[in-house]
Amino acid sequence: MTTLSRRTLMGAALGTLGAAGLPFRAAQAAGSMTAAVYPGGWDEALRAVLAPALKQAHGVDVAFEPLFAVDQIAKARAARGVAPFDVFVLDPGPRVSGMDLKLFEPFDPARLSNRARLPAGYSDEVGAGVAAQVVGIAYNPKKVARPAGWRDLFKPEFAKHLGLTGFGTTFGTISLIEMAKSVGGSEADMEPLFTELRKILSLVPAVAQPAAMPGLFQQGQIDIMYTNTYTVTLLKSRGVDIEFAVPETGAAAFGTTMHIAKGSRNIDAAYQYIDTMISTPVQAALAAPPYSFVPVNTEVKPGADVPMKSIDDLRSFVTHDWTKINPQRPRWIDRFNREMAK
Amino acid sequence: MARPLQNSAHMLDRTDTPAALAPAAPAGHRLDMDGIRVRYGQATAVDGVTLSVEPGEILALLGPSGCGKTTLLRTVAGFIRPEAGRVLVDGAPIGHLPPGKRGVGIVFQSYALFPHMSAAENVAYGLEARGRPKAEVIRRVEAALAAVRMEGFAARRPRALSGGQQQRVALARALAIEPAILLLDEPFAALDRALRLDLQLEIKRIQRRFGVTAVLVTHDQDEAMSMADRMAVMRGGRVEQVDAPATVYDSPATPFVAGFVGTSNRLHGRVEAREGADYRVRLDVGASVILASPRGFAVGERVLLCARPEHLALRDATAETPESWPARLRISLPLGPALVHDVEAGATELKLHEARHGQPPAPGPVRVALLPTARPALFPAGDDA
Amino acid sequence: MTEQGAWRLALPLALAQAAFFLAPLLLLAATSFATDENLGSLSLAAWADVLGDAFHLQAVLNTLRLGAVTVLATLLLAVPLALLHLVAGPGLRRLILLAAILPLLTSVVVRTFAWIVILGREGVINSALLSTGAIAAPIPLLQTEHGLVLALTQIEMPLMLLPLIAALRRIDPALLDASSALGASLARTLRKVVLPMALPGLLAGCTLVFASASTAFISQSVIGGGRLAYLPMLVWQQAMVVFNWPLAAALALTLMGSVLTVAAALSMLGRRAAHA
Amino acid sequence: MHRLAPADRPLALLILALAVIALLVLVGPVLIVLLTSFTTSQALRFPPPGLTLRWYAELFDPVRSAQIHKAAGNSLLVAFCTAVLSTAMATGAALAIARSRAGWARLAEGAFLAPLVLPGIAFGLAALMFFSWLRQPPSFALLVMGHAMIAAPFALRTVGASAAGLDPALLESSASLGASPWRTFRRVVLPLIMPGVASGGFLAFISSLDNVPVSLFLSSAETDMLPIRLWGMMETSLDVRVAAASGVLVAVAFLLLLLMDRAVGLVRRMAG
Repeated sequence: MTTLSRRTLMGAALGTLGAAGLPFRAAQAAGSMTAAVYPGGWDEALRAVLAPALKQAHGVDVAFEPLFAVDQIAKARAARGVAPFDVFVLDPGPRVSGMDLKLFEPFDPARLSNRARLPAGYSDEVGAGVAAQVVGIAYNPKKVARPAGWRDLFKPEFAKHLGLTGFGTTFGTISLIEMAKSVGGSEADMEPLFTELRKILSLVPAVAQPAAMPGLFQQGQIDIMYTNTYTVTLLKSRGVDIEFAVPETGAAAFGTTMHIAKGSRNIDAAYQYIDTMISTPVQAALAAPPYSFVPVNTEVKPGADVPMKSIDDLRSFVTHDWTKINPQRPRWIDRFNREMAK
Repeated sequence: MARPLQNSAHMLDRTDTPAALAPAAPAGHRLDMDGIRVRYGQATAVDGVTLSVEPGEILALLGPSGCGKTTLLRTVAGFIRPEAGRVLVDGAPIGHLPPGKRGVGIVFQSYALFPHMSAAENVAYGLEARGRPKAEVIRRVEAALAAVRMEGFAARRPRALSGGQQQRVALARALAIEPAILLLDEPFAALDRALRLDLQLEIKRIQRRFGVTAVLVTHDQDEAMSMADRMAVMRGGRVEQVDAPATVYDSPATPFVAGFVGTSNRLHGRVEAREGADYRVRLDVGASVILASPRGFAVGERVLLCARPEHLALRDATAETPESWPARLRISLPLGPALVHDVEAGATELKLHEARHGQPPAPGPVRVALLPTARPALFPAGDDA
Repeated sequence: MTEQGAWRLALPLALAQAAFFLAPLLLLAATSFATDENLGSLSLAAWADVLGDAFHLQAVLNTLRLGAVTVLATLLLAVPLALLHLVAGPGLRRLILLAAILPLLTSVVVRTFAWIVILGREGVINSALLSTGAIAAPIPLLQTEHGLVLALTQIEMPLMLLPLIAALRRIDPALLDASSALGASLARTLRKVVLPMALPGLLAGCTLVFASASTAFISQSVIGGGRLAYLPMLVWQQAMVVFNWPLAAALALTLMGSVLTVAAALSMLGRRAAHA
Repeated sequence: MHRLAPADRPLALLILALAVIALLVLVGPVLIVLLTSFTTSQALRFPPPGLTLRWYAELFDPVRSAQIHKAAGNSLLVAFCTAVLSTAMATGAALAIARSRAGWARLAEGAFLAPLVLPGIAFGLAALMFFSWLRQPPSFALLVMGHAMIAAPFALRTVGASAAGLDPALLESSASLGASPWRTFRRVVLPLIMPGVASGGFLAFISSLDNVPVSLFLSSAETDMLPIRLWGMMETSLDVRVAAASGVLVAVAFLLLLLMDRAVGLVRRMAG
């Protein structure tokens, strides 16, 4: 069946609904675009800060589609070349998946006017870094002592308050790798992690979806979890008893990147969108409360809740090579499932 | 053939008041069923029925359940497409017409009144569907309700009406569209016995007044007898006899008809001799009777005699005559002005019907005789299928 | 609308289901037999991974067991409530029906939060039990199968109650009086009169609850947590995180097949009961 | 229960106790959500330290909750279209099934109800894969069709119950009185099955409004759906407006339910 005849077929089937002038026709006019955005805080922040700035600077209207990183990849992949949105926002893991699956348009950093304000290595041929995330341990100071590092999480007094989440997210994967390292493992050898996890598993009060962790934490089901500074700041601002602990081995950091979706018909607008995102006023506004993003623009100072003075500090943080991690992740995910299963 | 069935005059308009009942109405339309056959899968429900209904006549389709009478009615109405045969009104075939264009009014067994509409709305339904002007609809609804004496109930929903009242509304609804043919599908089945006779008379009166040709489906012989001008007795998809009710009763065409219409005492016997136009029959119960019959029988042939309860009489046990036979009275029940005797003669059970005089006789030995005036039906024994 | 032509009325739904439901399913099925989602080449690897793997088979069993246990739990609560409805006056009847519909009106998103609140270590149930001294330390409820079943019982109960109440309403109250007048005990009346008449509704409810509970992805993953392996969660993970679509498709079809088998068995049971 | 024999009392008490527990289980969580929505705390929290209406005020704030309003508008429009479309299709199918005694009707009914037992997440994924294969980007029409597939069986069940109770003689009666099929449908069939249609439409509406798995795959930037937005808000920030939104949804749905109940006996119908 040719593409044309399939289209004709569907056109007939959807004729009444689609052609009837109902709303939500994809906006393809010049000066408009759609961007994926993480649901929740990111969604709110980018709508409040980035969208008006973009409109003002370039006259571009942006529609946001709230999707987690993995959902963006899955959706783009299922769409087979029909870009469901113009710009991705991704963590390193999904970013590597996206590269492997060739979901991105080639990226020319030279088209970013703010490129000079990014640290070296924050823009490349697939996309540009737009924010950073710092991962460490969050705890409830009213319930438990401050954990010194990843190793402490295996101690019974901490383990009985710990909420575990698996390799499904970037911060989960990073944390579990760091926990593995603390008990003698490495990115190449996760066996010590699973051995130690098995010992404390009966004490652990929750093994949950990453998305469920904030709720579990605030309702007192768990008092320790690994997460990023952004979540801690957000929950703290909402009156949750939560503090961020930088592990003795150092917090882990990773960049959040934006990419132009393959097949996008709004490439110019997409560049303008990313460029505006890393511009100094936008980065500064996003770094301030209530959003408290970790900025990547060298002219912007990180907020008080972030354990760093400037973007240069990120170099001292623990980072990971996702091209090595990604091929192993399906196996780890499967292994985690099986180890956790009662 | 576009509009074969509309009555030329507005019947209802002329009979606005119940007082305008009296004279017989205009001649109705003729209905013909010609060789109709209907099959459901393997089963033949109607097997080549040919029947005519004269203008203004009521024809009853009578028979046990499953005999095909309702199927035949639904074929006339247009709900069933026959495998073979034609339905004609005034000589014009109507097989190609949908039910609504056949000029057929139907009163269903359940009345099928629309529960969400008032009586008046129900009656107006068919007129509105025909696109009649509003004023005419109102006028005719009033007239139709008046004709069935339901003027005061126009605004009521069917649920607020009694069974008899619902039936009247259903009749008014069917008549309001001035049908050429009125079909009545067991219209009294859901009614109390006491109500039935009144309504039967009422319907007959209205039918006469409108001069509408009617087909009545029923399994109740009394209903058919009291309502119909002629009745067609059906069995297994075929018509066994079509005649005036009295003829069917007095001269049943088959033992089945004899048994189904009225009560029939079945006595087996053998033709002993021919005596002029009559036959002398030796009954198995031990009597010898002389009978007239339009059929021809050979001497020595086995026959079946179907005698009505009123054809037989009780005699004293001691009064031995050749044309009576011994029996035993089991019980006598008074039934209004009559007495019904339950009698056994050997293995044969008999029912007798006599006028009641004084006390019923005591159970015990008796003799049973065929009244000399009686004309019981005589059939070849093999007919008793 | 003759009887012969009536089937045409079913055409819109039939065509829509063929185009928007059946066709996607067929593609899903085809994907499960391929090496990748582009249907590159034929492979049984995904099915071998589902059917030849103890963990995946265990997940199938877990999922079916969850459905079955939820059915039993809803029965335990829904049947008494339906009986109360049967003997209640009009006011209480209405109240029961409104309560029965209420869970349908609550967003699944917030419902799950409510159950975290109820089942948590410092949640409603534990607080209540602790304050009455029934327990000395919080008992684990969240992230256990018990807790998940309890939550699903609330979420799915309307699906059991509504058909059950509909079936019970057809019982003539005179039958109950007749039964007790004949000297039958309450238990006997329930077993011999009410149960047989309620059976079709009961089985319809069981089918719906089973299907819904065993596929309740959000409740399973948020309330049940990562220690309980159920098929919907695995389908999601393989499709959305691991991007192994053939395996996701095979798991999804396995889930569908298992649920359909049970639903068909229940429906057959229902038909046999109806004829008995 | 006045006619209970003494021997029956323990069983009756047990039934009563279980029924009361059932009511608690049904209503409790909803009450908790409603109570939470009035909390004075900054995040979803139970028990609430104090009660306030501020989250409702914030929810209705046209600026701060503009995205929620847009998503709610989208969801309501999709749910409305879904309800109309799926109920219309289900009504046709229910009438066809009710009017036919043939074997295919039973089979068809089973097939029509099949989506009830399909995990939504699998259907969402399959639908997206299929439509991408047809080179159809997610659109409003596809989203509605996807929702309608899930909603139609719910509608079919309630409309089917009404249609089964329709006396065929009424249809024949209407036909014999000269009404066209369309007139028969409009004047006789529809008024009589209306309660079932309304209940089916209500169920379809609710099931679409609350759908996460299908929306997750088939919605797009233009069709941001309420449950997905609430999901994101709850997960990342425990935003109390989620509870307030839920409170509003329950209140509105409940009001609608009561109104429709008055009109067509909806509550009773939903049990059939």
